[in-house]
Amino acid sequence: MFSARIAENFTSPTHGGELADPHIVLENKDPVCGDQIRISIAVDDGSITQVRFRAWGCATSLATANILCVWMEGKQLTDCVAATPEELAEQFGTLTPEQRHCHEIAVNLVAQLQPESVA
Amino acid sequence: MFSARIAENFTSPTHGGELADPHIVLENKDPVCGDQIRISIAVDDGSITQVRFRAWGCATSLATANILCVWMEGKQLTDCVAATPEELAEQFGTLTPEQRHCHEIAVNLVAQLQPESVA
Amino acid sequence: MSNLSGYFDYNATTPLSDAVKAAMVDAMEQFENPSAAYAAPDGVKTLMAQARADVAALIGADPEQIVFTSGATESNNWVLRSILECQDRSGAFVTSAIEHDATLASGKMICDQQGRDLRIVSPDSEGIVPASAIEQACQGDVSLVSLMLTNNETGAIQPVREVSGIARQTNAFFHVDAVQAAGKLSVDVSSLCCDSLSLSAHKFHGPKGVGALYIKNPDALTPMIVGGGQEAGLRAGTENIVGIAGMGAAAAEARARLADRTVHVHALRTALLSELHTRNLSFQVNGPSDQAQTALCTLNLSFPGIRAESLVARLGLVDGIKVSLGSACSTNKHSRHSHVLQAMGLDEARLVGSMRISFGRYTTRGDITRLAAALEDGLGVFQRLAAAE
Amino acid sequence: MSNLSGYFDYNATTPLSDAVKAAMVDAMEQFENPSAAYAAPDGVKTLMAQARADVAALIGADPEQIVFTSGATESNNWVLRSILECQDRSGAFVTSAIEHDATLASGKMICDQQGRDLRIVSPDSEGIVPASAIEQACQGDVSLVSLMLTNNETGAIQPVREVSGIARQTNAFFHVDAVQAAGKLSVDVSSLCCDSLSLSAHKFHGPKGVGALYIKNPDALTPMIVGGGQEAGLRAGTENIVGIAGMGAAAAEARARLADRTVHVHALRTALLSELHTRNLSFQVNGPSDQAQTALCTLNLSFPGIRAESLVARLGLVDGIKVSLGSACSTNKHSRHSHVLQAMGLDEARLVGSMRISFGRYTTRGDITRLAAALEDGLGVFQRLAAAE
Ligand SMILES: Cc1ncc(COP(=O)(O)O)c(C=O)c1O
Ligand SMILES: Cc1ncc(COP(=O)(O)O)c(C=O)c1O
Ligand code: FES
Ligand code: FES
Repeated sequence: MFSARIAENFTSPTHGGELADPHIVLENKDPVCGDQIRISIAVDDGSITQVRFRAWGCATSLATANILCVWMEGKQLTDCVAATPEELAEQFGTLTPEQRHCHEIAVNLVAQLQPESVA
Repeated sequence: MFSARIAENFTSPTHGGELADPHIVLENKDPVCGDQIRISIAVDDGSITQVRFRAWGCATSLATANILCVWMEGKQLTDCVAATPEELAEQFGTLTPEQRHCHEIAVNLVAQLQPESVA
Repeated sequence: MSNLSGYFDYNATTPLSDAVKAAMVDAMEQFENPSAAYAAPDGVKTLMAQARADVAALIGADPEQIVFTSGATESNNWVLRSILECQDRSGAFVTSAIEHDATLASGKMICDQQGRDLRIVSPDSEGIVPASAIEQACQGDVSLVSLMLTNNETGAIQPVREVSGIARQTNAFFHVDAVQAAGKLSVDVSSLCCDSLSLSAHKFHGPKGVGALYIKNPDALTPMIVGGGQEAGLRAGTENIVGIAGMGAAAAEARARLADRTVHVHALRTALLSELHTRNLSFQVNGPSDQAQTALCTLNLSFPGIRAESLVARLGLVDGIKVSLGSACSTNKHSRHSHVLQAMGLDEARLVGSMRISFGRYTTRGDITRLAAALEDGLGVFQRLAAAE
Repeated sequence: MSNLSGYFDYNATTPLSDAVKAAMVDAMEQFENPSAAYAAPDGVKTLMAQARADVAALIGADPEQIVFTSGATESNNWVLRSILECQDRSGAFVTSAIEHDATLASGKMICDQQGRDLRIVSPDSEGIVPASAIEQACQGDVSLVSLMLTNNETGAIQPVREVSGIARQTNAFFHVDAVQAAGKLSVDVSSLCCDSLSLSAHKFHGPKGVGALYIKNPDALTPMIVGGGQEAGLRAGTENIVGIAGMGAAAAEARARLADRTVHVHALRTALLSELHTRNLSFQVNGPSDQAQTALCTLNLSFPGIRAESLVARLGLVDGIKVSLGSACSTNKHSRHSHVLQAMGLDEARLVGSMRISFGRYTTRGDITRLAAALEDGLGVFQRLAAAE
């Protein structure tokens, strides 16, 4: 019922935690299920150097948070901003219909990334 | 579904046949199922010396015919006439509800036995 | 397979094949609930999916069109209830006089309760329901037409393909009872053009108490049994895993063996008829004269002047041979004659003298000789006992 | 019994015991049709009679009062349909909000179709439906009252004995869903005073897809499935011989082991609660505070601040431990919360944080420690991940 990708990111999250002094913070609280994700991001010269998440939610949403962190870390901020929903979807592999909800959350989080969001 | 008694009298009838010159003939044709039994009886000095049957019918009615023959043969005619339905029932052992019909046929046949029926 | 050599009642039920038993024993280890939320019940789900695919393949359906049930009696009842009770259809129910009681008795009950028009179409004297007679019965508003593919008592193959066209024209839902055909003849739902079709595992070496319903468009039926949403919401209740595994294995095997079976069964029938002729036994065949219109594993015979009840009892008690007096289910009730043979218009003597011989996978040429010899012997005994009549 | 050590979902289903498997394998050789006319199917009839006697004995019934079905979903549906559809009873249907969907969903469907008055009585916050609340709902014309004996999610034992008196006073038919009680607690139909009672084999180490309905007076119900007249005309369809043999063996075994079971399950529950306390885990028990009102094999817990879905998933993926998020059947549908816990009025956080742990025959003391350790570990992980919220 979980893809290998979701299962691994859920059971062995590599990016749990919170940055002391993040440059960007993305937040989502789902109005329907109540799941929460908060991603703190450090940016250096347009490049994302460190990403950590806190989350409360279903297995898939916890995996989503970790997958997003892995995906962003090391990327150019502008590349992340420019990513299409389809590119994001690739990171998740096949999702069951209920899990697709989590992809929407990911899209929503990434949409909060603005080039100008770095103070 | 057949008691041992019914099964044995049905599969190995000992009294099939017809007497050439019977003193008494009992006959039954069931109006419902069409089963037929014809019993020919030889009487000597009030004693039944030989009994044979012809029959067309269900397994239980064929067994009934044979059981009746065995029961009558060697008996005093008057004893047979005096037999109660309960005494007859004993000859058949346990019958299922559908088979009880055959007991009625037996009673009906024996009722045709009259002391005066010997010519 | 204890003492199968005298078994001539394959239309009533068949023994489990070794492959089916093995599948069932394997399935006994798959105990988890197929509806469970945790990650593990893959085994059960795979098993169910495989069984569904195998049953679908047997009749040329898609797996999504197969719903597992507790047998064909449930499958038939379900279709009747769903179409006649749950929908806004007030038209007649048209069916044949030779259907199994799982159709006839439930149809009568439902139509009685509702005051619905029930039209029961008679077969011809060979046991085939003429498509033209169904067409005639399909005047006006008709909600449901139900016809069996192969009759259980005579083996007569019914004109299902033609009747499907008639049902379509009258806008009726068309159900087919394929219980005696599936696994025996090639059955293909798309060429039959039916809306639903019922199957029962135990007629083709699967377990008793498990069946299926093919539904062309699963939305067309409302569920009869409601609860935990199993079978895509169409048939609730924790699934009979062991039975379904058995049915799947039986379907796969039946499909693989179909060509061989046809040859085997044809040879047995030819042998039996020729043995009966050689022995000079007089008998009549109740059913189609044309072999092409007959499921050849079924031979319904009448022996003139004989009460078949006695002959069948003697075969059982003396010879260890099992044949059937009409449909096996009838012995639970108090009906005197086969409703199928009666509908064919056979006279009383022929009805009383009739028995059904049905054979299959484990029947051998030697068994046929044994049966013919036992029939000869029994007929002689009863003819002698009845001689004066 | 592959990897049963992590299995804590006995309320969803149980593995076949060795005795049950042996009975089923034996029954696979009994292939003849129980309805056949010839002399031989004594084996099948004996098997059916024995199974019926064993099931009857488990609940203190007469064998003639037991009808085999395809499971308790069918049993419940049957009673509802029979009483609400087929008879001239137009009164209300009174049931509880914590019934299984085999009662609730089918009751809603039938009452909707008929515009019949459906009265659903809520439990108290501990999951017990007060008899007084049922009494209040039983005003005026009531046709049917249905109440479960033990709830599947919380283990709460319902006041069935008292409610039977209320039902009798209103002249309503009284049905009991004893699926989670039979084979686990002592169940006696005469002291429960019910008109019918449903059982499912797979909840006490029998096979899935076979169940029974006890009917006090078999004439009181009309059949739902009609056909060949099996089960004394009450439930047609060729019988699931292998399944019925398994159910009989399971019933006999459950009856013999009942006293041992009670001790075993009580010890496991005590151990689990004490391990959770020792590890300083904070949790709430959803269900009766009084152990005397609880089937002790069931422990429904909420962990504050935790989303149980994740915890259950982690237990499965990381620890190979299977517990349930509410009723197993729910995962087929799209319901968010257990309707049982919701009806108890638990707040959102407690609903979201709830899981059902259920154990039984093969659960060991060591398994309990493994479960407690895995819970401690998982709770730590999720608390750390959520720390900022
Ligand atoms: C209380 C209750 N009633 C009915 C059922 C349904 O029974 P079955 O699994 O036999 O369909 C279940 C279990 O699934 C149950 O727990
Ligand atoms: C034509 C036909 N339909 C339906 C049935 C009933 O199916 P089941 O035995 O699965 O209840 C049978 C056999 O008994 C049958 O021969
Ligand atoms: S359930 Fe809402 S994000 Fe997973
Ligand atoms: S059936 Fe009429 S006597 Fe046996």
